[in-house]
Amino acid sequence: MELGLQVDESRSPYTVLSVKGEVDVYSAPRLREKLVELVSEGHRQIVADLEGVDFLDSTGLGVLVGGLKRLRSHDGDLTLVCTQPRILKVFEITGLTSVFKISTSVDEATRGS
Amino acid sequence: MELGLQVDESRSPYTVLSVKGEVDVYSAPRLREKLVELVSEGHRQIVADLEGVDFLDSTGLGVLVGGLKRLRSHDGDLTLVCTQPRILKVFEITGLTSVFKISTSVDEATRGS
Amino acid sequence: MDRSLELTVPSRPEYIGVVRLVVSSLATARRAIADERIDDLKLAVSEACTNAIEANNAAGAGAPVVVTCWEAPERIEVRVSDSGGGFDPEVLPAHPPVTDPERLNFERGLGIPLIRSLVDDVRFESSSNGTSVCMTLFGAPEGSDETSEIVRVVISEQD
Amino acid sequence: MDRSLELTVPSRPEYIGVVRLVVSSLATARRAIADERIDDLKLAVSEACTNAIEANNAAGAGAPVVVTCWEAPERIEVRVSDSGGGFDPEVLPAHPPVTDPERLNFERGLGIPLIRSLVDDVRFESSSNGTSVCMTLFGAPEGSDETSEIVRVVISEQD
Ligand SMILES: Nc1ncnc2c1ncn2[C@@H]1O[C@H](COP(=O)(O)OP(=O)(O)O)[C@@H](O)[C@H]1O
Ligand SMILES: Nc1ncnc2c1ncn2[C@@H]1O[C@H](COP(=O)(O)OP(=O)(O)O)[C@@H](O)[C@H]1O
Repeated sequence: MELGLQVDESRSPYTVLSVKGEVDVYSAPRLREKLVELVSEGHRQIVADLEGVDFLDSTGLGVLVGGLKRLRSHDGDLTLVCTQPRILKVFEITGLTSVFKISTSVDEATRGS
Repeated sequence: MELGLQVDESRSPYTVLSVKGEVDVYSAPRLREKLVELVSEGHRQIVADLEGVDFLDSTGLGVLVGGLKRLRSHDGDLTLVCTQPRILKVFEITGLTSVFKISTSVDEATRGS
Repeated sequence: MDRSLELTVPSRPEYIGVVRLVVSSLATARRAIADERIDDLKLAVSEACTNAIEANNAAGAGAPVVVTCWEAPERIEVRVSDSGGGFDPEVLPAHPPVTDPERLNFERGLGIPLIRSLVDDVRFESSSNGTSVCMTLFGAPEGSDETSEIVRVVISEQD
Repeated sequence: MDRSLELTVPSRPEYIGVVRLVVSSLATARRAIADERIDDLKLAVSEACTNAIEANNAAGAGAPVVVTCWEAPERIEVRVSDSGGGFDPEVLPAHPPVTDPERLNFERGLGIPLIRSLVDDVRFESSSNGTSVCMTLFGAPEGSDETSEIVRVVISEQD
């Protein structure tokens, strides 16, 4: 039930935010706050690792879109790590696969491009 | 949701019945049938391994009491393997810890006595 | 109490698992009581549902079982209601002592004793129109006994 | 349909997890639909509950959300009802295309589109007294498409 949020700063310039649990209208505000906090602390290349996410709803999608917008406006970017079909499906249905960079692993996402 | 029932006959003269899942009024009939079947097939020293049981209610207790009675009437016995506090608690509250032999492992239960 | 949840299920054994899930996930999510007490609550509610389903089916009218949960910071209350023929919880037959070989002839009758010892308070309201079993688990004052785990949970949440 | 379950929860976000759990455990336990479809159902029901809670809270009367599930061998239907002010599901604003940078200004409005594409049938009944969203997932005839997984589950159960 609890949303797990863990920050790994060891992959500079990338900051990895691992999200665990269910992201819905109840827990999404905590994800939003964390993203806002990271951006205001100066993090610009954020990788959101969604491999531990069991559930993601439209509120969660909205928070990720908001995070991407915020980062882009600071010349940063938000990359997602996601290989779970049931989570990818939510991005596909909503067309957001064309909005986000989606990687298959944190290694890939932090390899630079 | 499914009750898992697995029979191991490799520890003669003991027959180990591993029970997995939730034992309640819905699933207990299958446990009862399995015990009846084992006794009618000639098994006499049955070890019911409850380590995989997540939930056990009074119906489950009743089935175990019925199994013990059936085995005793055939000069057999029913030993339970259980170390989980929450399952042991149910035997304790109902006084059934004094009715059953309760072992801490299948090895202990099948070592002979 | 300020929040209640109500679940109505058909009087069939296969739905009791759903009731357990609802009650335990509610108690866990709301951190109303300690984990160990959640197992107590699950078992007590499950026993009450088993009896309610049996009572409804004996009455034959196909009535559902209604489970209502109220929660407050140091307390969770669950009521299980049926529309069966009712009973008198004070005059249930006793079992032979466990030392008596006769004990093995009794496979039933453990539900109500279990409920009584698992919850902090139980009230039976029974008439010929049906039965409600109201079970309450409290969070005890700090440090007094095992139920005081609720206090520790609350405190650790505030860290 | 022959069996129904009803769940009434307070209009608060923290209860949606319990609703998801009930719906998915019901669908799993009854083997009504394939696992993959259970994720679809969970998400659709969750979206409907999010909207229902918002509508109830906007109306201010503190009404609960009522979730009703009916299941039959090749079908599960879930209705999510609120007592909010209602809306017209046919006139929702469209998003800019995903290729438009403007798309990033829209964090909302994905719930109803998700519901529409996740379930096999959805019906909105909305008035100024409230809204009911009725969502159905079918088990399709054998071999016709992905929903036919239900048939395989049923068959494998009969082995
Ligand atoms: N909700 C109920 N409605 C009617 N009778 C009940 C109800 N709950 C319990 N009883 C009666 O009390 C008896 C004892 O219940 P219990 O201790 O749970 O054991 P068991 O259900 O195994 O018999 C039941 O057999 C039944 O006759
Ligand atoms: N149950 C409801 N009652 C009233 N209005 C609703 C309801 N469901 C949806 N709506 C309206 O439709 C809009 C679109 O809903 P949706 O697609 O789920 O996106 P979001 O909830 O993120 O705005 C909502 O903003 C709301 O105005």
